[in-house]
Amino acid sequence: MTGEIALPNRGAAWPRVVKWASGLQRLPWLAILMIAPVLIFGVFGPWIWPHDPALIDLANTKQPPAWLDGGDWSHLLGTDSFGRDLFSTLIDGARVTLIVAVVGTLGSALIGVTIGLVAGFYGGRVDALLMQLADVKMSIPATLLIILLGGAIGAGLATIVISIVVLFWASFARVIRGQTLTLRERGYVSLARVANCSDYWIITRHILPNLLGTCIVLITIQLGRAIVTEAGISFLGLGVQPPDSAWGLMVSQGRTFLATAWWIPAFPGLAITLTCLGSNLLGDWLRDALDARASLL
Amino acid sequence: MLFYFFRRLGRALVTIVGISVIVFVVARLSGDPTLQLAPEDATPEELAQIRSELGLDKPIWMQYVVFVEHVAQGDFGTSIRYQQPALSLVLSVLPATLQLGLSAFVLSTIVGVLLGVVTALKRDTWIDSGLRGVVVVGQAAPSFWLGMMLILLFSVELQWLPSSGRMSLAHMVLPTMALALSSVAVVLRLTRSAMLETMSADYIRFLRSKGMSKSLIVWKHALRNASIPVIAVLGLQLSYLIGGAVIVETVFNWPGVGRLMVEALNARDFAVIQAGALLVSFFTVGANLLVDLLFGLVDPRIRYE
Amino acid sequence: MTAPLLDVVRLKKHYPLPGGMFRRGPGSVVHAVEDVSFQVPSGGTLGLIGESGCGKSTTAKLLLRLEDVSDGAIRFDGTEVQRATGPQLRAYRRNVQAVFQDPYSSLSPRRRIGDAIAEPLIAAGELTKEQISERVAELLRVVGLREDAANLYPHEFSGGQRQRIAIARGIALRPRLVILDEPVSALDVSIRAQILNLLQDLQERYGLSYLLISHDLDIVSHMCTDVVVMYLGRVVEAGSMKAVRRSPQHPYTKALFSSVLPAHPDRRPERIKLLGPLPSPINPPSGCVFRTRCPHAQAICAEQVPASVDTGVSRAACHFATPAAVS
Amino acid sequence: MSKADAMAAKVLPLMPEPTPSEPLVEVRDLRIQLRSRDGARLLNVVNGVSFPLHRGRTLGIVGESGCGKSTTALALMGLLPGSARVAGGQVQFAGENLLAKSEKEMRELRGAKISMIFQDPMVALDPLFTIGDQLAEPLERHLKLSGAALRERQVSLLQAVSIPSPETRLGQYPHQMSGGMLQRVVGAIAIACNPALLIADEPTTALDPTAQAQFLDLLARLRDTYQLALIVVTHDFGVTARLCDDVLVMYAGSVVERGPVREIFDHPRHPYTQALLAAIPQAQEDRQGRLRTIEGQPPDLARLPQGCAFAPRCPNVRPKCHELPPPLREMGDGHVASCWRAGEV
Repeated sequence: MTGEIALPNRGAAWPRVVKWASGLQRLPWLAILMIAPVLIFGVFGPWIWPHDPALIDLANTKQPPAWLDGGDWSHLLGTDSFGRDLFSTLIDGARVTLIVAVVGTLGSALIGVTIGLVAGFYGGRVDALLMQLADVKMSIPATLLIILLGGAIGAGLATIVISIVVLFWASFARVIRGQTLTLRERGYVSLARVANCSDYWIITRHILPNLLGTCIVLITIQLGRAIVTEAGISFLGLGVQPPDSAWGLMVSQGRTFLATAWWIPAFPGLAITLTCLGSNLLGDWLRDALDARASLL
Repeated sequence: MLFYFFRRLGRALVTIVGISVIVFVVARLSGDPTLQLAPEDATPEELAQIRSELGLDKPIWMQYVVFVEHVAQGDFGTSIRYQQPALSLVLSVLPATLQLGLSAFVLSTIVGVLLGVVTALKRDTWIDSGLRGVVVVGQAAPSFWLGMMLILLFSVELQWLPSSGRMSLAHMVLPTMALALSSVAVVLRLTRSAMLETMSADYIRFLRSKGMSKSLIVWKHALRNASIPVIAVLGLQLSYLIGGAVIVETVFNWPGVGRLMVEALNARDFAVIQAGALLVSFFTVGANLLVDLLFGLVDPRIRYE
Repeated sequence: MTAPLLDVVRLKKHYPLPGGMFRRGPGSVVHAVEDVSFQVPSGGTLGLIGESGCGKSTTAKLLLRLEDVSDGAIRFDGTEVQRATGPQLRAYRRNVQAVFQDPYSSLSPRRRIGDAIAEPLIAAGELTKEQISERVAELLRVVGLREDAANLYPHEFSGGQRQRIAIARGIALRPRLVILDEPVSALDVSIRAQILNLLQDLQERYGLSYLLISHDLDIVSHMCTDVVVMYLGRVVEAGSMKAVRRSPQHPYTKALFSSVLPAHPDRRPERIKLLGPLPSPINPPSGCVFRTRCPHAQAICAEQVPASVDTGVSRAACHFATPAAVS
Repeated sequence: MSKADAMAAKVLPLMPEPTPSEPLVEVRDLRIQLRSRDGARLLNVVNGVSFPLHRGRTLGIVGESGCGKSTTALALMGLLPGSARVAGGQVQFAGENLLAKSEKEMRELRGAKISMIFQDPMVALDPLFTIGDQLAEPLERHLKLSGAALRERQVSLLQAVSIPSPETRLGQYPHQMSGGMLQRVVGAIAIACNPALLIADEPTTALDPTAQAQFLDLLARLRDTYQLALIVVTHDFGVTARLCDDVLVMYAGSVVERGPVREIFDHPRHPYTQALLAAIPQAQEDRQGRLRTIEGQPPDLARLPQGCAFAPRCPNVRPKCHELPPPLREMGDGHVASCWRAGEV
């Protein structure tokens, strides 16, 4: 019998703190900075807002942001046509935005990943049927699907969530199916079959763990898209209804004042853009980080 | 190639059937249209009368068959609001939507591909990161908000371009830009990564070992190969842009399907919504079929399948 | 003569061509494996050789029951298993394991080495946790790795070490037959010899039988007691390794062995050249499938499928093979 | 001479016989560094490679993966990847130092005077263009051929590499041909402009045995017909036995041994060469023992030992081997080896 083979060197032992600090430096701070507000506002809104967002002050309508002529520092971003503090309504609107984006994305991820996994793993007719369904979905322009759904179930929070799920499941399903197809052909999956492992074992021990990275990246990126989609739905008047507030609705309502009080539609839109941008950047960073890890594996 | 085409055609037909089922089912979900049509003081007998006139007393699959029969004959129902056939209403505004969607499509494809090639060739320089930075912001912004900001800048402040209506070519500039920007981002990113991948392919190295010039390698070989994954998403982009046009139209008062449908939505005018959704989807399917043909033209492996 | 451990009889695998509703007429199938018969002797090593597309890897998948058999029989220790399901299939797979070509794809990147080796043992459900980890440690030792390797992940090992791990896993259940599909093709020359020696050591130690699939004639010649030569999904020649190498009977086998690279510059062999390209397995040539490339083809080769003839050296499927004189 | 040879000789006039004393290629102390993936370190992937090569002769560069053999070949072509750079040495080609040439000057040479064949023919050709297109490119660029002359040359090139019905093949795409056939197309492209030096990097590794033997025959024939200087990079000693006049063995970026092919096979001086030769299962012999192995793992370029790189795996290592890297020493008959104990054996 051959002698023992030396095991690989696991790398020089860096002091823990140095490693931790250098890891910290490589985090995507810009992205985190963009996403953090929506999280903080969404969760802690009532403790943060400087004014009650519902407080109407008809004496102070359309007051410009603090740094412009006529602005004042008690209303940082100015006031809307009812004299409500824009910054406070923005914080208030973050809650709906956050709930809708998270629930919608997770819901579509759950459905899409399941469908993609089943289609990719079992293949054959199931696969053909599910992918045809995805094709049909992809062929109906998103806005039309939203309008159809909105027409059917009326406006409201549920409409937004359902629309997001209906719109997004297919992109999860496609990517996951593609990856499952490749993973299914890996040697270790065949070997697991030869070792008498059940489908359940193979899916949970061999396929899913290798899909996890992709899922995280997809969810992060779709979260941003969900916020933009929510804005679109609210803009069409199919989202939450006043007096509830959401960023998309604020843009929609502010449209009339574009020429006279541009800040009313501008800031909510900017908030949407930044949040979506942050989640895109975070998704890209995660993908690179996971890719780098995958290339090591 | 013919085989490939027929297979694609078959798939497109199945997709159209699928779309009709979905539109039909969702429209039925919206509740009983009888109540909308009937006068408020209608008796149960009168309601039943209307219902059987509409065929709503038949089983659901029969209703679907009737629905398909009507659609096949060009009968998409009558708009309650305008008391006109829904089809002619939609057809009268469809060209405006297609004009907007297609011009944004052409613009975003050309600009996206060109910038994608440039960023790939200038990888990791300031040109690369700068362009990608701009585009990534464009991708994140909702198109309708972007449209408003464009109006604010170019119509309100600078007064260079008109902000609403569809009178001249100048009217098209802002809506097209608002619509195209996010699509530019998608095409750029895809082209860039596809270019980077092909540039590291073995056949590119072999071309270099033949002494071929860099421009020939990039524009003849690499770009053509990189275009395959880009073409694969063009169909999706078109569907996305036509859908996006519907929202952007609202911002710019562009007289297209979008405005018609939003109005129909507010008036609960289902015939119009149904007709709009079906027609625009059919158009998308057709465009996708064209994209598939384009695939066959570029890739001999598909042609000889 | 003892009964063979594995007896494969007229095995067939046809794949329908992909296509939607506009499928071309009937008969559009890929004849991946066609009437393949051979035996793996107990305790011996059978080599399955042939060039890419000859059906040797498909045969391995059929034997492992990873693909469904279109027709024919697989008898393991006298029991037919080609359609076995449930407990019968489990019992079969307990005795037949595999090692694949690519050591990077054989181990899931996110599972520890110990878990990978333990997987067949856990699935068999016969041992306790402690027994399993003891067995894993023993297996690691047996293949020449340290016991604490069990806690590491695959990326911490080189290709050769991973192949050792794959082998440890392959013999974990003490199978009677191990199917080795190109086990060293992905490895460097110096590592190749280590793995081949290990396989031979294990064979002696546990009385394993091997089915070795390879395109490398040097390796097959070195390892095998018997050999089966495949061409375009069919067996063209089968016999004892030594005899076939010394005097191949089928013209394809001759060409194949004449293409072996010389072991010394002074021993450049006389090459037998094949004509034309490899035909498509969708429309294989009529009669003898090799006739389109055979230097000796005659009219009869296009008309009749040659029967397998006992030449005294081997069994060869050629119209011009000389049968052994009846003694 | 076969019909194909005669045909080829007609279209490709033979280059004038080179003066036998002057080598066409002379590589001197070539050193190449590669930036490690994290960018932190420079690895010496090629560490002082030298060899001469005459026209009509074949040099085999043998070694295992990561030994620097392919990098050496790419450096000769001026096609090193962006992460690699030449750290020293010279590549004299027909009296000029290639390493001093600009990318533009190299482009004029590549495909015209120096050509290369890569490992996997299935991915060496652009899948979207016909064989004819890709064969025409170097002819148009370097020889300025067009029209009927181009066509004629294309056909005769395919004939020169023994491809049947060349007219049909010119209009076909790569996916319509087998690997062996494609490698011959690659070969036709490589010799299209009548180069003086042909570099083949693992030219038959991706091919089946019969296609491999055929392609090696073809290479030998092309070399003899056109008096090519041929460099074959390979991991397989069988290829060198079949094709080469001289062999250069590399380990961890350095030359461990170089000499005439028979010398290397009959009297290998370096223990690494000896072990590699002994590790080949020999189909020609009847042997049922175990193979000789090289213990341990392939070297890690980032952690090379101070002395001889092979010392950790060497069966007859001495204390000195761990201290100083051995120089290449002349063993007679053009045979050199870098081992402290090379003289003892």
